[in-house]
Amino acid sequence: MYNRILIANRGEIALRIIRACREMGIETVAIYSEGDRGSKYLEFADETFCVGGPKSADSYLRIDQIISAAEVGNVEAVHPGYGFLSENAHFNEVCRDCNIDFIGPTPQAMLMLGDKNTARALARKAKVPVVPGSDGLIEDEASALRVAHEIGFPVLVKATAGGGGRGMRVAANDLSLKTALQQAAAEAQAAFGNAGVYIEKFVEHPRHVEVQMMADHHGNIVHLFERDCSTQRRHQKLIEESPSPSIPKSVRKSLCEAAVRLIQMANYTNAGTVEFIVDRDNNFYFIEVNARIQVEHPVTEMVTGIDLIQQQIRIAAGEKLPFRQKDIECKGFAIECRINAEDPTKGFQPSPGRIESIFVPGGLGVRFDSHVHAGYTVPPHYDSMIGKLIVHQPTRNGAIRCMLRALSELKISGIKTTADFHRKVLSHVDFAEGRIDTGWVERNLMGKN
Amino acid sequence: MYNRILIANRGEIALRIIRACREMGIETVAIYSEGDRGSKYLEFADETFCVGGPKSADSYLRIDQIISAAEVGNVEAVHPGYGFLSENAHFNEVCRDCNIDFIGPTPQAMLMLGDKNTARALARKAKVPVVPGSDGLIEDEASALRVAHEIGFPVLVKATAGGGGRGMRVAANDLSLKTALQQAAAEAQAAFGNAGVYIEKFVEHPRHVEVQMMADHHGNIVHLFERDCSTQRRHQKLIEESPSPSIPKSVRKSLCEAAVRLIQMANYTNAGTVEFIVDRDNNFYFIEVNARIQVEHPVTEMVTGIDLIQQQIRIAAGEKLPFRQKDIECKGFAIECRINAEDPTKGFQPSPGRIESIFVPGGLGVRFDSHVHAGYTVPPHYDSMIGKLIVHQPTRNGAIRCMLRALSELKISGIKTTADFHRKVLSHVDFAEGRIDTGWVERNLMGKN
Amino acid sequence: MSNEQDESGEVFGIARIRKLMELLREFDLNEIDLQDAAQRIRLKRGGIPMVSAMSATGMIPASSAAATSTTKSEDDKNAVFIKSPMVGSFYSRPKPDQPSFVKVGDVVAPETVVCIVEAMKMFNEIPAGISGKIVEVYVKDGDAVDVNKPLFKLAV
Amino acid sequence: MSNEQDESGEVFGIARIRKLMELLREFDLNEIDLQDAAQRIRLKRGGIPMVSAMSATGMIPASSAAATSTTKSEDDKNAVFIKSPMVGSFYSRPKPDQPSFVKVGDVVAPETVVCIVEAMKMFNEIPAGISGKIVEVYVKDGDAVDVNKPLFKLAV
Repeated sequence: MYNRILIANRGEIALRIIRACREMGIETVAIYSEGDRGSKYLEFADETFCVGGPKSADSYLRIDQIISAAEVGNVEAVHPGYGFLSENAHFNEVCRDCNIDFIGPTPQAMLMLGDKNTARALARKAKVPVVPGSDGLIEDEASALRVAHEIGFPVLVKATAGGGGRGMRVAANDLSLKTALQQAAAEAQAAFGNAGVYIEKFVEHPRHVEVQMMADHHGNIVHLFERDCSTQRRHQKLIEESPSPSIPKSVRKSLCEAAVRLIQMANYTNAGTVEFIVDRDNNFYFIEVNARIQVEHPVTEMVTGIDLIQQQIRIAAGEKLPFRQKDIECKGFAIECRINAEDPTKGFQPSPGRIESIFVPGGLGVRFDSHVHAGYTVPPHYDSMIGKLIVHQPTRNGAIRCMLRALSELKISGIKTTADFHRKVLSHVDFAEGRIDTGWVERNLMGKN
Repeated sequence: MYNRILIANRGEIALRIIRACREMGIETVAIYSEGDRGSKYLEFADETFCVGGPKSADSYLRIDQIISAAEVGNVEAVHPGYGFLSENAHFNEVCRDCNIDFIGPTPQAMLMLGDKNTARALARKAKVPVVPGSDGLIEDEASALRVAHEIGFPVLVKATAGGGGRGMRVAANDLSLKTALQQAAAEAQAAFGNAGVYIEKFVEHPRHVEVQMMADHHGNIVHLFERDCSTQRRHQKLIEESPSPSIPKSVRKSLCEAAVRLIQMANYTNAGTVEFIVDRDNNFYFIEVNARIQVEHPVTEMVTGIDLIQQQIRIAAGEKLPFRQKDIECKGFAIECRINAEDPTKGFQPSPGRIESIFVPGGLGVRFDSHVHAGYTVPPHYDSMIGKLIVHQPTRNGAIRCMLRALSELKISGIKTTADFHRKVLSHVDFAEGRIDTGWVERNLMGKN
Repeated sequence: MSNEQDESGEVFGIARIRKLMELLREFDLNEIDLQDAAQRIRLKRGGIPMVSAMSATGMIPASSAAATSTTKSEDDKNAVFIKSPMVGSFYSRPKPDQPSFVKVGDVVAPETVVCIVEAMKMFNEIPAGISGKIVEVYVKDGDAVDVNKPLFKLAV
Repeated sequence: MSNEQDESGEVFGIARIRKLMELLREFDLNEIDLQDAAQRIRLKRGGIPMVSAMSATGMIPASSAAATSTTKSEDDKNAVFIKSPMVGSFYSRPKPDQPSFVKVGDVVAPETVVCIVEAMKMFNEIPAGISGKIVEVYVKDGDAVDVNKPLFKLAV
């Protein structure tokens, strides 16, 4: 096992990793930008290095400074968290070149799954259903039209290197498809330096269901069941839960087994998530693999009782998974609400600033993972998420009521947060009955159709 | 089920009960003293009543004011929490006379078990082992000496109405017994208005193990396994855990079964705790029944997944227990540390005052039940406990490490707390190996023998 | 434990200044002025002493054992409140068909009964506890009141 | 590491002034007036502007863009720091058997190399970035340094 790990991230996930390490007896080296200097969670690390200015590009994305910190800090491994460099295969490779373990998949697996088109091909090979589509990059308008006519409108034009909704367009007919192709390619070129796009059948009112995977370096692969992340606003997840409230048992089983086949086919190791969309008839289609730990991993931890961060570290250090598939139980119901420093009454605009006061909810089955406290200033430079409120209860209805209770206790003054917005969602009959799809928030709570 | 409940308590347990009620959809009426006016947790109640001045005798012990609040507040039941009026059979009776349910046992069961001597007789009837002793109140010195010679020195002189170590004396020979009898009787008369004392064999280096009981009004009785509360300072519990790290499986089984027999014999209903001491040979002896919810109930909640406060309310409202003994599992290991506003470097003297800043620990398996926050002023009028830090992990070693991690995160400035003291205990090899008895803290950490 | 203690040796140290302010308040001072060569700390408080703001009007001190009436400085300096000494239901009149004990504009003496608070089926007559003129009534018949709840505002 | 420590070096740090204002409000004071030689913080409430922080000496602003050397007011007004621009290991000399680039008392020009920071097997020569006289060295050979870590104190 490692003696010392560097955490190449900030905020709540940096704190989450520090916590896992401390419980394992592993020393931690934290990095920080000038924008995070003085943050209290840094006191929980054994050593800290300032790696540059407040902007991510000047600090949390500076591979050179981070590697220097890893070397000077004398660590044996780097945990990248999520975001920033977590899915950067180059960083992954540089770590390994410097003889520092990267806690995550191999650069090869990362590259293979990072390209959506390759991942899609792999899925087909593993007999994992994919959304009908172009089976490769679109070379010209004519072939795009031909594919669209084959699979039927509406279709989705997507960037092969894309993510977070960028380089993505819906087309309902020949004309809009032509425009969409141009726009998506231009946007993808600008955002990712890769103009490659492909076409998929547009699934209406899809639910987002993903499977948490864990694979060691000894050929053992397990799934830790699914998470339903259908409550989204503009492709940003707001609420995640496990198990999914809306898929039948048999579908759940097929879904999890499909995810295992894909991960096996990719020779993937460490933690990863296989994302699917599920249509109204409970057909599921593979979307992509997230080759990292995810924001919403705690809901899986709550229902399985397994510490995913500790497992990531153990796997990277070469240990065998300490459980087999049949040992993993999904017990009770867990829900997570992302608490963002945003003002829902003003189009969710970021609301950085000083937290004057905060009351942290407690009680049975309540977990608040956050690095903030009264007196903490939310910097304007990063993601607006300031914490994750997670509940775990024996019944889903109990979990919803517990979350509503906990949200009402989470009183934060000084900045605006999404806490009250979550209460609206959780109080809605559609949420209670598991009728949320990825467009539900926009249709029902944003005054749009 | 009730629509509205009054909470006849303050601080963390008042908040705990508010939380349970909110999750059950029950409205709450909170009472407060002038010393607690403006406390944030009161905002979570639906209605609040000031019942008097800061001193407990002027407010939280004012049965008249509390009953008035219950009537004006239009509640159907009162939850007494722990301490204050929770084991006051008169208050219990007044509630019922006013047609308000008292969430706890009947006044009869409370009275019967509240008198240690009666409880002891009942235990013997239920074939629950008791510490060898006088089997009744001591009438004169001569009979005390006779009993002492029968059971052998050292012996313990205890007040029949006592609690918390008051009216209690150890005697090692005839001479010290005579003195002890006088002192204990005088102290008991002063403290409880009842000079009755009895004699017991003094068990050296005992462990304190108690069994959580739950009984409904339909004859169903279950135990929720044991808690080990051996880490004490001057008979005050500091750390509690479940399961006990030091008793063999067979002893655990006998212990729990004995507790069930006693509760059944007493016709006891609602939540209660049967306390035992366990000697070095794992013989256990009944000590007393706590006829209320206890401070340390969360450790049982963590290992069983059962919300004890919600269950108390359901039982009082006439519901049947929703589980049978065989349905109750004890999963993993839970530990609780009581966080007191005390200065361990100054003989644990109370340290009331304003909390300037606080960092609340989070993460997997961590629960912090507390009503305090940055800016909260700990009043000097009440118990010094400001919160309970609870962890739950798959292994005991994991729980200890998790607690050490969480304690180190719990940074409170403005007042002194026992957090660092707990770290000393938890880091000790004796704690790791389950070798703590009720005198261990004094012998090992207080510079005394 | 805290950083503030460490910096307390310094003129601009927050911990020291807080301590001084606490002393200022504890001893009810108006000003602290400390000088040592180039160093100076000066703290000032309002022209009028803080707690004695209302004592000029000869009001009953807030520490009187009975909660019946205590004082409070609000918008005007001469206002006093008659507060409820107990939890219960407020009634302005002895019986539903009878007039109110008092109304706005009435002058009351300390022993004047101003209302009833019903608690546990008992009707408790509440005396004013102080002399003055009723200028406002805060509660209606049947309202729930608790300890120290302001019932009437008096001009004294 | 905490905000308080960061502020403690600087008299006019915003965090400190905020603390003072909070104290002013908490203790309901009218004025705080702190002086230490040429430095003064004076906060007033009611009618008069609240903050009037002033400095008799013309100080160099702390917000200079380059990280290599920024200024900081500590005990003396003319101190400037040469800070590390990167994470790495500090070396005071080109090779172990050679003398230090600079030592206390040396006068440096902006382009004077003052040390090496080794990062990823690369030896990066660090220029002073400013003219002045070295009055203190904060790090030893082999010490880990990070971005903006003060390496040298200069009198300018």
